Order: sequence, then C-alpha cells, then structure tokens
Amino acid sequence: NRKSEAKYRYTPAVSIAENEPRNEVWGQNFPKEYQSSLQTKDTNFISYQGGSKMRDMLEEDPRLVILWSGYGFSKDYNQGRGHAYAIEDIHNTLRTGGPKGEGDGPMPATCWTCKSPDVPRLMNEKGIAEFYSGKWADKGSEVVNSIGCADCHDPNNMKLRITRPALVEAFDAMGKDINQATHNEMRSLVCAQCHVEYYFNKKLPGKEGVPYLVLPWKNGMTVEAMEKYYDDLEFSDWTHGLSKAPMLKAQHPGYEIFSTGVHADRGVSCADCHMPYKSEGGQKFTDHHIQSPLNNVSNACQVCHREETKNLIKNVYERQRKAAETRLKLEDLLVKSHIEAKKCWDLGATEAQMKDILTDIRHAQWRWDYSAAAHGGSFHSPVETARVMGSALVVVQEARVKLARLLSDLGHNKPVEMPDISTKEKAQEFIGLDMEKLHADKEAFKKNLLPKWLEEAKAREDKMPIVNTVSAVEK
Amino acid sequence: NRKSEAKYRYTPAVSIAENEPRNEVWGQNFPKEYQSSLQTKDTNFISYQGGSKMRDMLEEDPRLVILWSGYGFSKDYNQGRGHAYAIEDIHNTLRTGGPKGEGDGPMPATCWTCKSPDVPRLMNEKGIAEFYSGKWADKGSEVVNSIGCADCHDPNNMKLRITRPALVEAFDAMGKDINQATHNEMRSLVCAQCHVEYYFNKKLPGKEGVPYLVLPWKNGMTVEAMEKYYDDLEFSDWTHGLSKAPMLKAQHPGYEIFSTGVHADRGVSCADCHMPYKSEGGQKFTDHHIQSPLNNVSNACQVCHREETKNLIKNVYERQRKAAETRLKLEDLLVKSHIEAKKCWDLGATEAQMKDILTDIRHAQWRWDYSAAAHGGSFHSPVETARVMGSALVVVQEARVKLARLLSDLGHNKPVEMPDISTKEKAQEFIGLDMEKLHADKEAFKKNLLPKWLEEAKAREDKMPIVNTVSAVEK
Amino acid sequence: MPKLKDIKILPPKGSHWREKAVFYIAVICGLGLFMAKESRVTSYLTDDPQACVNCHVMTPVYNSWMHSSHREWANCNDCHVPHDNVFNKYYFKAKDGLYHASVFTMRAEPDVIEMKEASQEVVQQNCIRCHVQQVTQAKYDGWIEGHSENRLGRQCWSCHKQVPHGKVHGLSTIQNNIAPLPTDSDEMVIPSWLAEAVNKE
Ligand code: HEC
Ligand code: HEC
Ligand code: HEC
Ligand code: HEC
Ligand code: HEC
Ligand code: HEC
Ligand code: HEC
Ligand code: HEC
Ligand code: HEC
Ligand code: HEC
Ligand code: HEC
Ligand code: HEC
Ligand code: HEC
Ligand code: HEC
Ligand SMILES: [Ca+2]
Ligand SMILES: [Ca+2]
Repeated sequence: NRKSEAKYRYTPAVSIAENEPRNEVWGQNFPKEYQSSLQTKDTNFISYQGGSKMRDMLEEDPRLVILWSGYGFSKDYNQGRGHAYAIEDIHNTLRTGGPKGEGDGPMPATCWTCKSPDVPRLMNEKGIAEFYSGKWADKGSEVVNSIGCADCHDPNNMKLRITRPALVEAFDAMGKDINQATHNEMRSLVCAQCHVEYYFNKKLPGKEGVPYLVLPWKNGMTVEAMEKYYDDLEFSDWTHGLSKAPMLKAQHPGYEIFSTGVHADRGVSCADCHMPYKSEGGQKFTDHHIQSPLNNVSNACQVCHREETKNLIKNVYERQRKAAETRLKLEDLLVKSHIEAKKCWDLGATEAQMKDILTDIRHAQWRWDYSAAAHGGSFHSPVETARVMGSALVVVQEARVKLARLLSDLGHNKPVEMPDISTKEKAQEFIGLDMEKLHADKEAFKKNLLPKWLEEAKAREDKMPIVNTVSAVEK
Repeated sequence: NRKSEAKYRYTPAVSIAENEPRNEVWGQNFPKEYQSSLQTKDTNFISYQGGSKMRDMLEEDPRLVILWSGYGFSKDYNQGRGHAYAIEDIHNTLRTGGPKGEGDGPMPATCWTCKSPDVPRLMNEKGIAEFYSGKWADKGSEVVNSIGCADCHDPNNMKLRITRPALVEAFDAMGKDINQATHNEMRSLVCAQCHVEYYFNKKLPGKEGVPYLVLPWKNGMTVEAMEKYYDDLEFSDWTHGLSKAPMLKAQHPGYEIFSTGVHADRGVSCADCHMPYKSEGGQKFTDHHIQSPLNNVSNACQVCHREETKNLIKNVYERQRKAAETRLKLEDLLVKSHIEAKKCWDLGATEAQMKDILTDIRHAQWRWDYSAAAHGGSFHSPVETARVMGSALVVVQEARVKLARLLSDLGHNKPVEMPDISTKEKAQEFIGLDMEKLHADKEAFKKNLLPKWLEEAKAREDKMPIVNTVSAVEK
Repeated sequence: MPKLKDIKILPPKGSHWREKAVFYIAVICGLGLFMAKESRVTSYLTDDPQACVNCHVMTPVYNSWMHSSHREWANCNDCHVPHDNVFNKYYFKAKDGLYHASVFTMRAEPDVIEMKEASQEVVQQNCIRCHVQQVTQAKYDGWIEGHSENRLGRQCWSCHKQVPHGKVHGLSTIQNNIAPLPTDSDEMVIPSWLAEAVNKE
C-alpha cells in the first residue's frame, strides 16, 4: 500500500541479507550511494592538516615518537584516510605487527571492531565477547570488507542503525537509551560508533581476560570526566618507555569534542558536512564519499553559509593553525617532561619521589592527546580544544617545576640535554625501536599470511548467496 | 570608498557648533538618540562577567592586586560601566589620586582623552600635544561632559567621524588611510578611538616629555606584534613591585581582539550588537543605550540569529567560562612567578641571574593582560583569546622552571610560601599599599578641588551660545 | 479540478468560499475514515514536519528541507502557513490539507508540484517575517551586501534558489525516498540480534 511506498520506494535488484558485509551487493540496489562510497579510494586531496592523502604523522611531527615511547603508536601512525582503506591500512600498519598465524601478534581481535561490516556479521554469528576474544590474526580471514553499508544501515528499509555494541553500552552506562535517538541524532551517532575514544577493558565481570571494547563515558564525555573514569579504575594503556609514567592513550574522540562545539549546539550533524546531498543527473542523494568537507565546500558548507569558498577554508585553517601553534608548544614541554623524568630515574630517583610527577605527566599527556587525536577537533570545537590544551599546559608546568626541584636534589641543577629528534628515524632510534625488524616482520606477514587470509575469505564469500529479486517487490 | 550615506532629513531645533561638547544641546535635535544615550546611566544589569553594575574587579579577583603591584591598577580597578559615568568614574578612581590643584597628582592630562567630547574641543582650541601636556588635574574644569555626540558625529550631517588623533596616527603608522574607511567600518572605528590598547610615549621626536597617546599598532595588532613593538622600544609601563620585572600594561584591546573573531570576519560591526536598531512609536533609530548586548538579545543578536535568547546567552557564558577557567589558572601561575622572583631577590640573586626570568614574566603577563583586559574579548574572539593565553602559559612555564633552578642555586629547593591573598584587602596590605591614605586623599579632592572644577565649568558653559534655528533646514 | 487553483487564501469573503466548503465537507465525509487511518489526520494538525511525509509525494520536499540550512529553525508550517494570526493559520492549514488530501487520494498528484500563487504569497511573507531586519535595514549592509535596496518586491527564492528545497524539483528528484515517519520513534535503531546480545549481558 501507499503508506509503505512512501517509506521505501525503489525497485530492488537483489534482496539484501540481514548482515550482508559485501558493499557491492548493496550497491546493486543503490548504485549512486555505492559508487560515491567507492570514491573514498581517491587519495588526492590534501588540506592544511587533513585530506585523503596518506600522511605519516610521525614524520611530520617526530615529537610523537617520544610521547608514545613504549607503545605501538611510536612505530607507525598515519592520519586517517578514506573508509575504503580501513582494511588495507590495518593490514599494513606496523602496530599490528607481523603475525605468523593464529594466536600470534601484538594486537587483540578487538582491533577489527571499527574496520568492517564483517564485524556485525561475526558478532551475530559468534557472540560479542567471543568476537573480541583472541588475537587480531585469528580473524584475519573473516574480516575483509572495508567499512560499508551494513555498518550503518538496516537492509530492510535502509534506515540508519547502530551495529556496534560499545556505543549502545556507553549509552546504557550514561543512563540513556540509544533507541530514543532522533533521526537527526542518528546522522551523527552512526559515526560515533567509531570516531570516539575507547579502551580495552580486560576486567569486565564475567568477561575477565577478554579485551572488551568500552567507551569511557560513564561520567561524561569531557576530558576531565574521562580522566577521572580512568583514574578511578587505575587503568593505564601502557607504561611510558622513558618516564615510566602510567599513560593513557586518547584515540580520536571525534564525536565527544564535536558535541561541545557550536555546530552541534545548532543541530548540525556529521552527515551534514561529511555526507551532504549531491545532485547527479537531476537526482539528489546522500554523497557517500565521506571525506574532508574542504574538498566539497559548496555542498558541505555553503548550504548554510553564504560565504566564499576561499574564506570558509581560511576560517577552518585559521582555527587549525591556532590550535596547532599551542599544541606543538605543548608537545615540546611534554617531551621535555619525559626526558627530564628519565634523567631523574637515571640519577637514582625513588618511586616515592617520582609518583606525583608521573601522575602529572599522565594527566597532561592525556589532555594533549584528547585535544590532538581527533583530527577534526580544532575546527569542530575550537574553544573546547583550546581549553583542554590550556589545562594540559597548566598540569605539565606543575610536573616540570617539580622535576626541576627533584633534578636539583639529585645533583643536576641545570637544563637536561635533549636528544636530537629532528626526524622520525632519529626519534625512533632514540627510544630504541628496531625498525628494520618491524618492517621485515610486516613484509613476511604480507607475503605469507595475508594472501592466505584473502584467499580463504574469497572462497567463503563465493559461497554466500546473492538473491536476485525478480520483480519490483513491495515491502 | 564610503557608500552613500542616508541623508538625514530633519528639522533641527538648534544649530550645533563644530565641537559642541554638551550632549543635551545635540539632544534637542535628536531626542530619541539622546534619550537612549541617557540610559547608559542605568546600572541594574549584571551578567556572568559584564553588565552595567559597578563591579570591583580587585575584590572579585584579588590576584590582580599582586599582578599589578607597584602600579595604579592595584589600588582600584572596576569593570567599565555606561558611557554616562566616564567622567564620574575617572574623578572617583583611586588611580587618579587626590590632586590638590594644578600640577599635582599621579596622572597626566592624557588620561582625559577617552572620557569626553570636551576633548576634541580642547584639542582644537589648544593643539594636540598641548592637550596631552601637564597633569590630569590641570584640565579638571575643562573636561566635564561624559562621552557623547561630538566624540562620534559630525554636527553638520551627523556622519560618523573620528575625533581622536591617536587612531588616525595609528592608521598612518600602519600605512593605511582612515579616510578610506567604509561606512560599515566606521561603525566599529568610532569605538576603536577608545576601546584599544594604548601607551604614553614621552620620547616622541619634537614632543619630548609629553605623555603622548600612542596605539602600538605599527607592526600589527596581534599580541606578538605589539610585544615586539614595546620590546624594540625597550618601553615599560612600570617596574613590578615584587619581581622588579619591567612590565607592560595591556589596556582594553577591544577592537584588536574583536578584529580576529568570526563576527568581524563576516563584517559585523560593534554598533550591530551594542547599538542595534530600536523601534519606538513606529520609528526606528539607533539605540544609543550602549551596553552589554545580553541585556538586549532580541535586537542585538536575534536580528541575525533566530535562536532562543536563553541559548544565545548560554553560548556567550560558555565561551566566557572556558576562557575564565584558563585565565584564573594562568593568573595563579603569574602570581607565583612574581613571588618566587621576589624570593630570589631576597635570597641575593643578581641582576644577571634574574634578567631572562624577568623578561619571561614581562611577556607572560603582557599576554595574559591582552587576553583579559578587554572584557568582551572572550566572546568577541574566543579562539584568539585562548591562543594568547596558551602562549602566556608556555612563557610563564619557562620562567617558573628557571626560577626553580635559581631558587635551588640560592639554597631554597622547595616551593616558595605564598601569601594569603584571599581578599582584596589582604592582597593590598601584602604589597604595601596604604589604602587609608589613598581614600583620605581622594575624599579631600572630592570635597575641595572637584566642586571648584564643576563650578568653573558651569560658568564657562553658561556662556557658550545655543543657536536656535528659525526654520526647517534641509541638508 | 481546475477550479481549485483559483482559490485565494485570504480570509473568506462572500459566497465563493461557501461553495468550496461544501465540497470539502463532502470530501471529509467520504474519505474520513480512510484518511484518518491512512494519513494520520491528527498529526497533520501539528507542526511536526514528519506529518507531511505521510504522503510519499511530500518526501522529496521533506528530504530537501531536511538537508537545508533551515531544518533546525523553520518547519514546513513556519513557511507554508500564514503566521499573521491564529485564525488564518488554521484556516489555511485546513483548506490546504484537505486540498492536498483530495488530490492525493484521487491519485491526481502531478510529477512536479508547484506552489499555488496563494502559497507563494504566504511563503514570501514568512521569509520576511523571520528576516525582515536583515533584508530591510541599511545598517546590516556590511554583513549582507546589497540588501539595502528594497528587495521585498521579488520572491526571495528567485535569488535564494536553494532555500530550502534546492534548485531541482519534482517527485523523481530524490532517489530512494527514505524519510522518517511518525511511527519511527517506536522502532529500534539497533538490530534485534544486537539488542538481544546486549540485554543478555
Ligand atoms: C572504536 C573504534 C576503533 C577501534 C576499536 C580501533 N580503531 Fe583504528 N581507527 C578508528 C578510527 C575512527 C580511525 C580514523 C582516525 C582518524 O581520523 O585519523 C582509525 C584509524 C586506524 C588506522 C589508520 C590510521 C593510522 O593510525 O595509521 C589504523 C591502521 C588503525 N585504525 C588500526 C587500529 C588498530 C591496530 C586497533 C586496535 C588497537 C584499532 N585501530 C582499533 C576507529 C577504531
Ligand atoms: C565502522 C567504523 C566507522 C564508522 C561507522 C565511521 N567511520 Fe569514519 N573512519 C573510520 C576509520 C577506521 C577511518 C580511517 C581509515 C583509514 O585511514 O584506513 C575513518 C576515516 C574517516 C575520515 C577521513 C577521510 C579522509 O579522506 O581523510 C572521515 C572524514 C570520516 N571517517 C568521517 C566519518 C563520518 C562523518 C562518519 C559517519 C557518517 C563515519 N566516519 C563513520 C571508521 C569509521
Ligand atoms: C558511515 C555510515 C554510512 C555508511 C558506511 C553508509 N551509509 Fe548510506 N547513509 C548514511 C547516512 C548518514 C545517510 C543519510 C540518512 C538521512 O539523512 O536520512 C545515508 C543514506 C543512504 C541512503 C538513502 C538515500 C540517500 O542517498 O540519502 C541509501 C540508499 C544509502 N545510504 C545506501 C548506502 C549504501 C549502498 C552503502 C554502502 C555502499 C552505504 N549507504 C553506506 C550513512 C552511511
Ligand atoms: C547545516 C548547517 C551548517 C553547515 C552544513 C555548516 N555550518 Fe558552519 N555554522 C552553522 C551555524 C548554525 C553556526 C553558528 C552560528 C550561527 O548561528 O550562525 C555556524 C558557525 C560557523 C562558524 C563560526 C564558529 C567558529 O568556530 O568561529 C564557522 C567558521 C563555520 N560555521 C564554518 C563552516 C564550514 C567551514 C562548514 C563546512 C565544512 C560549515 N560551517 C558547515 C551552520 C552550518
Ligand atoms: C560543520 C561541519 C562539520 C561537521 C558537522 C563535522 N565535521 Fe568533521 N570536519 C569538518 C572540517 C571542516 C574538517 C577539517 C578537514 C580538513 O582539515 O581538511 C573536519 C575534519 C574531520 C575529520 C578528519 C578528516 C581528515 O581529512 O583527516 C574527521 C575524521 C571528521 N571530521 C569526523 C567528523 C565526525 C565524526 C563528525 C560528527 C561527530 C564531524 N566530523 C562533524 C567539518 C565538519
Ligand atoms: C585610549 C583610550 C583611553 C585612555 C587613554 C584612557 N582610558 Fe580609561 N577607559 C577607556 C575605556 C575604553 C574604558 C572602558 C574599559 C572597560 O571595558 O572596562 C575605560 C575605563 C576607565 C575607568 C572606569 C573603569 C575602572 O577602571 O575603574 C576609569 C576610572 C578610567 N578609564 C580611568 C583612566 C585613567 C586614569 C587614564 C589614564 C591613565 C585613562 N583612563 C586613560 C579608554 C581610555
Ligand atoms: C570617547 C571614548 C569612547 C568611545 C568613542 C567609545 N567608548 Fe565605550 N567606553 C568608554 C569608557 C571610558 C567606558 C567606561 C566608562 C566607565 O566605566 O566609567 C566605556 C564603556 C563601554 C561599555 C560598557 C558599558 C556597560 O554597561 O558595562 C561598552 C559596552 C562600550 N563602552 C561599548 C562601546 C561601543 C560599542 C562604542 C562605539 C559605538 C564605544 N564604546 C565608544 C570610552 C569610549
Ligand atoms: C560612541 C559613538 C557614538 C556616540 C557617543 C553617539 N553616537 Fe550617534 N551614532 C553612532 C553610530 C555608530 C550610529 C549609527 C550610524 C549608522 O549606522 O549609519 C549613530 C547614529 C546616530 C544618528 C542617526 C539616526 C539613527 O538613529 O540611526 C543620530 C541622529 C545620532 N546618532 C545622534 C546622536 C546624538 C544626539 C548623540 C549624543 C547624545 C550621539 N549620537 C552619540 C555612534 C555614536
Ligand atoms: C549582523 C549579524 C550578527 C549579529 C548582530 C550577531 N551575530 Fe553572531 N554571528 C553572525 C555570523 C555571520 C556568524 C558566523 C557564522 C555564520 O556564518 O553563520 C556568527 C557567529 C556566532 C557564533 C558562533 C561563533 C563562535 O564563537 O562559536 C555565536 C555563538 C554567535 N554568533 C552569537 C551571537 C550573539 C550572542 C550575538 C549578540 C550579542 C550575535 N551573535 C550577534 C552574525 C551576527
Ligand atoms: C556579535 C556581537 C558583538 C559585536 C559585533 C561586538 N560585541 Fe562587544 N560584546 C558582545 C557581548 C555578547 C559581550 C558580553 C557582554 C556580557 O558579558 O554581559 C560584549 C562585551 C563587550 C564589552 C564589555 C561590556 C560589559 O558589560 O562590561 C565591551 C566594552 C565591548 N563589548 C565593546 C565592543 C567593541 C568596542 C566592539 C567592536 C570593536 C564590540 N564590542 C563588538 C557582543 C558584541
Ligand atoms: C524556509 C521556508 C520553507 C520551509 C521550512 C519549507 N518550505 Fe516548502 N517551499 C518553500 C519555498 C520558497 C518553495 C518554492 C520553491 C521554488 O519554487 O523554487 C517551497 C515549495 C514547496 C512545495 C512545492 C514543490 C516544490 O518543490 O516547489 C512543497 C510541496 C513544499 N514546499 C512542501 C514543504 C514541506 C512538506 C516542508 C517541510 C518538510 C517544507 N515545504 C518546508 C519554503 C519552505
Ligand atoms: C494527504 C497527502 C498529503 C499530505 C499529508 C501533505 N501533502 Fe502537500 N501536497 C499533496 C499533493 C498531492 C500535492 C500536489 C497538489 C497539486 O499540485 O495539484 C501537494 C502540494 C503541496 C504544496 C504545493 C501546492 C500549494 O498548495 O501551493 C505545498 C506547499 C504543500 N503540499 C505543503 C504541505 C505541507 C506543509 C504539509 C504538512 C503540513 C503537506 N503538504 C502535507 C499531498 C499531501
Ligand atoms: C521561522 C523563521 C524563518 C523563516 C520562515 C525563514 N527563515 Fe531563513 N533563516 C532562519 C534562520 C534561523 C537562519 C539561520 C541564521 C543563523 O545562521 O543563525 C536562516 C538562514 C537563511 C539564509 C542563510 C543561509 C542560506 O541558506 O543561505 C537565507 C538566505 C535565508 N534564511 C533565506 C530565507 C528565505 C528566502 C525564506 C523564505 C523562503 C526564509 N529564509 C524563511 C529563519 C527563517
Ligand atoms: C536580487 C537577488 C536577491 C533577492 C530578491 C533576495 N536576496 Fe537575499 N541575498 C542575496 C545575495 C546575493 C545574498 C548574499 C549577499 C552577501 O552575502 O553579501 C543574500 C543574502 C541573504 C541573507 C543572509 C545570508 C547569510 O546568512 O549570510 C538572508 C537571510 C537573505 N538574503 C534573505 C532574503 C530574503 C528573506 C529575501 C526576500 C525578502 C531576499 N533575501 C531576497 C540576493 C537576494
Ligand atoms: Ca583510549
Ligand atoms: Ca598599554
């Protein structure tokens, strides 16, 4: 009848199964959306600090190597690029190492969570905790499709949906019900499945030992609320290689920071800027070429702002430049604090003498990372980004004044010599990484294990049915 | 060039002389504008950090007393209120002291510059440098009308005009011609005559000894450009009472900070928010009740933002709160740096040991003051305000780490004890101000000299003609 | 029904209206039950834009509005219904709604819907209602260049073609017409397998 016609009016070529992971299958019904999503393969756009080009962050800013000493990110870290690369990039990153087979490698299976529509399929088949269990390498042949339709859509009616348990559970923890989300909120929440800060909790009651994916939102989404959350848990992601501080890593709190900005305040959603309407042959559809809006100002910004493209880009760059100015200074001070702390240890400092200092370093770097890790943050919410960096500057100052006093007590009352970290290579050498070995392991993985995964996957998928619909189906 | 301006067709009741200082005379021709300007006498509105109420800043934040130790502002500093109070407030402030007659008192005549439409009259009569010469008390009977029409308007056609030489000269110094200003720019430039950072230059070639009013814009209006300007001149406003640092005072760089914000970028002018159109009896006119726009959101903001009043005010407060959070922490650190520097001197530090530290303190406090002194700044340009505070936090950290090392060298390797500055009174006692004497001197001035000034002025003004126009004049 | 196109919206005058009213009443009686069920008549009386999407012909305009700069500030009725007084608002709505309903129910909807002249007048007044100061006051020249001259004589959307439905019009302009319905709030945004799995925890 007509009512449902209004809801869903198209002639499906195929009928899409509940957790269909293959984007090209969905693409047969929705060619425009699918074709545009393929454009996330384009890597030609580069902006002041974003864009789809592969950007080696460690090379652009070798301070990062020091800040993440002892942690995977010091080996390799690139700026995110198009969704189509999610699988390729997680294969290639040195962070996932060079596993030789099941049960091998540094990373847990949880790492797959935000990379593919195979994830809801697997979670449905195996169970959530089971999905998170085991090594990253264990599920290599199962997760092969890059981010796609099943991550965000209900195949029955193409409505937006949430497929990642972490977000649902985070809403629960905050006492909210995600099912109450409005349509417009959903246009940001689908992104909040992935563009959010997270950690792996191995101590969840009943799931001990499983690196369960959790968004630390229970006390709220501000930098202070999450800091308290982690402090209360006495959680740390790793112990710093130089300062031995119990560190936290902030991963892309994109949604959290965005929510504090004026666009969120005015009801603008992620999709408004990153997936605006597009016209093709007189037809309008949602542009699934998710990318930097600066490559698409007329659709992304000028719907609302009657302002010249040049000027809008200038506005964005200006906010980013101002944030970068403070951020780089803050990083310099954090680097100093790690090296000064190391000097203290070298000179024989005791745990008791170091305790407060290391807590300060933990907090200062957490705040820095929160403000830096979501690459869009300095535009999405420039004032909050600046506030967070301001608070980090205050805390790192505390640390460094204490360090100066302690160093003096330990007989070193002068500036600590800083290593040459002018390039990524020098910095990595300084923190003692064996890059050659890391690269060799990765190559071996790509030569031996990876092709097997892809073969297995192909065989598996070839057996999955595609059901052609014979006539226009009315649902 | 200037757009054609609306011609004012009106029937003047009186003909207004070129530098007519008496607002009530202009008011006979323009009763609506005049009546509304009288409302700046209202002191009932108070917002989170602004409003027309008298607010004792030193009481609200006693850290300021320490920061300005050795300088007039530590005696007395209020947040600006309505234009109608400009004269009363400069009479009353302890900063102008208790002069007993001509040639007496701490302040130069230059202080009158931004308080009254008598200023253009006097400058015209006497010459500019002559106006700036001598003591504040010397011109007490000449400057009596609070900020008004002649400051901003040409009496012949009511066009906006610039009456203060400092602004014209600053444009010259930047290689710009203020006569090229568009009509819209003029709607901010009239304010930039006063709401700007300034200093008194006593070394201008040909005008040696005269505290000549200069806006330090030659290198630009950013905090760095002005800092460099002052450094190059080796200028300082005063030597700090505790740290002995050669200090700079930033006075209300309202226009400068505003110019870096998004509203300025979009061509919004001061008058749009602080002097919006108002309707009275079906007639529209420019509201001359210049005040916090938060007391007038519907005219001031909702012209452009059809957003609820509550939410707009929330937006403003949120930006102000975030800035205040960082600002107060920064002030704490600056206070510490002054006290720690004092401790160094007490322990026998040498000039050579202190030099770099004092330069850091100078720069850090300058940057703080630049971000704080213009009370509207944290809304006018929240991102720039935050950037400037960030840079101050970095510099004060440098100072404090050096201080920690120096203190240790001097045998004091531990935190320096901080005085109790929990109230304005305690802080003022700590820096050694004799408040009783200051108040007594002021009272004496108000009892003895002030009434004479007002009497003389009245006699003088009674002799000034008011020319009634007989017929309707079309201009 | 060519005659319907002649209707002017302004307050009813003379017998012209009575004639039509009789016709509308007939429509209501005849289709009342059907309508109530099929198009949620009651929701049509609200300001909720989702009410308009009860008809699929309204989905393209709904979707274009949903992606427009006005989504957060102006709903359909803010533009398409007079706001000069309460009587006019509901009068216009009733008339309009019943008109659309009858056209729709008779499957007479054209491919490209166009605003009737009366609607245009209403919309124009509504643009002005919200933006009057911006478009009439010379003092905002620095911000909006060129509105100082009186532009009230032209239809705003002759320049602002994007506001709010975009430049391209027609039933087929928006593919895969998917728009939220009033009933959507009853549904879950997470798949049932996930709901079960999470609940189990
Ligand atoms: C909660 C979701 C989530 C989880 C869990 C997650 N990621 Fe990501 N990942 C993202 C997002 C979002 C980006 C894009 C970040 C950006 O804007 O640059 C990303 C980017 C990446 C990239 C490309 C950029 C780069 O850093 O080189 C790699 C590789 C990657 N992730 C690997 C991993 C690994 C390894 C793990 C497990 C330790 C992991 N991810 C866990 C969401 C996640
Ligand atoms: C299933 C997880 C997931 C979801 C859902 C998701 N993202 Fe991403 N996003 C990623 C990952 C992972 C990357 C980095 C891919 C890489 O670099 O390999 C990324 C990259 C990006 C980029 C960088 C693209 C470029 O060209 O630099 C943008 C922009 C982005 N996402 C926006 C969004 C928006 C907007 C949404 C929601 C409409 C969204 N994402 C939903 C995981 C996700
Ligand atoms: C990262 C999240 C995300 C992914 C992945 C995604 N979509 Fe979408 N999709 C959206 C959003 C957001 C909308 C806009 C919904 C709205 O505004 O109501 C949308 C809208 C649609 C629509 C409605 C018609 C339109 O163009 O507005 C279709 C059809 C669609 N997507 C198909 C697909 C297909 C096919 C894929 C896989 C190739 C896909 N989507 C992948 C987020 C996503
Ligand atoms: C759906 C509407 C919408 C879209 C799309 C949009 N904006 Fe905005 N933008 C707003 C609103 C609303 C505000 C708040 C100010 C206001 O009320 O006008 C705003 C504020 C801003 C500001 C001032 C805030 C600040 O940080 O100083 C800038 C700059 C800006 N937008 C740039 C952009 C750019 C660049 C894009 C595209 C990448 C964009 N906007 C896309 C609606 C939008
Ligand atoms: C008002 C427009 C607007 C909205 C809304 C918005 N963004 Fe952005 N986003 C931008 C702009 C502009 C950039 C900077 C792009 C650049 O630097 O090239 C950006 C950058 C990003 C980046 C980094 C892209 C890159 O090139 O590496 C990611 C990821 C991102 N945004 C995700 C999100 C997510 C997730 C949301 C919602 C929670 C969101 N954005 C909401 C405008 C917006
Ligand atoms: C370049 C213009 C200018 C000059 C020169 C100037 N002022 Fe002001 N004055 C202002 C402005 C603008 C304000 C309002 C500041 C605000 O927003 O609070 C103000 C406010 C004041 C106030 C009221 C608030 C308070 O601080 O208690 C006093 C008193 C005052 N000035 C005295 C002086 C004295 C004394 C001097 C000379 C040392 C002086 N002014 C020189 C522009 C100026
Ligand atoms: C002739 C100098 C001068 C000019 C010109 C001037 N101001 Fe002021 N303004 C002052 C002074 C001085 C004060 C503080 C008065 C006091 O507190 O005694 C002040 C106070 C204010 C206040 C605080 C009022 C309150 O209620 O708290 C605002 C707002 C203000 N000015 C805005 C403006 C704007 C906007 C313009 C231009 C349209 C302007 N001013 C032009 C000197 C000036
Ligand atoms: C601080 C600066 C300032 C002062 C003082 C001031 N005006 Fe104005 N006046 C303005 C501005 C700005 C406008 C708006 C000009 C425009 O938009 O073209 C204006 C406009 C006017 C107009 C034009 C008509 C209207 O209402 O827009 C008249 C008449 C006028 N003022 C009279 C006066 C009178 C009388 C006084 C003294 C009581 C006075 N003004 C004091 C700045 C000032
Ligand atoms: C003459 C027009 C105009 C007036 C008056 C005006 N604004 Fe704006 N405002 C803008 C424009 C233009 C932007 C830039 C964003 C955009 O393009 O929509 C903006 C941006 C903003 C923003 C986002 C910038 C940020 O810092 O995050 C806020 C908040 C805001 N305005 C609040 C206000 C308030 C409060 C008032 C009244 C005191 C006000 N505005 C008066 C035109 C105006
Ligand atoms: C977009 C609107 C807008 C514009 C344009 C604007 N202001 Fe403001 N101004 C505000 C708001 C909002 C506040 C905060 C008032 C409060 O805190 O109560 C403020 C505060 C002030 C204050 C402190 C008022 C107080 O209550 O003490 C002064 C002085 C001031 N502005 C002067 C200026 C000057 C000079 C300009 C132009 C160079 C200007 N403003 C441009 C909106 C604006
Ligand atoms: C900001 C004002 C505004 C809002 C809000 C608005 N419209 Fe419109 N509407 C217009 C204008 C203007 C036109 C004429 C467009 C043209 O002719 O280019 C129009 C045209 C139409 C038409 C005629 C078809 C067409 O494409 O020209 C329909 C039907 C319509 N609107 C329905 C709606 C519905 C349903 C909503 C809410 C979902 C809505 N409108 C919201 C202003 C608005
Ligand atoms: C019962 C189905 C239905 C509903 C519900 C509906 N419409 Fe319509 N509407 C139509 C049809 C059919 C037409 C085409 C009429 C024609 O052009 O002959 C139409 C035409 C229009 C037009 C253009 C014709 C005119 O009157 O100028 C506007 C505007 C419009 N609708 C607005 C709305 C708004 C606003 C709502 C919700 C408040 C709404 N519609 C709800 C079926 C509907
Ligand atoms: C219910 C009030 C309302 C109505 C009715 C309305 N608008 Fe708006 N309009 C707004 C608001 C609110 C904004 C956003 C302003 C802001 O940035 O805060 C806006 C923004 C705009 C913009 C700037 C953004 C853009 O899309 O370019 C234009 C142009 C505009 N309106 C034109 C129109 C026209 C033409 C109409 C009539 C067809 C109309 N408006 C009807 C409230 C309204
Ligand atoms: C002759 C063409 C034309 C007509 C007719 C017209 N406008 Fe505009 N309008 C423009 C142009 C061009 C701009 C952009 C000017 C600029 O940004 O300086 C604009 C800008 C605007 C803006 C500001 C958008 C923003 O946020 O920057 C609004 C609101 C607006 N118009 C509303 C209207 C309304 C309401 C009407 C009808 C009463 C109307 N306009 C009639 C050409 C027109
Ligand atoms: Ca984390
Ligand atoms: Ca100064």
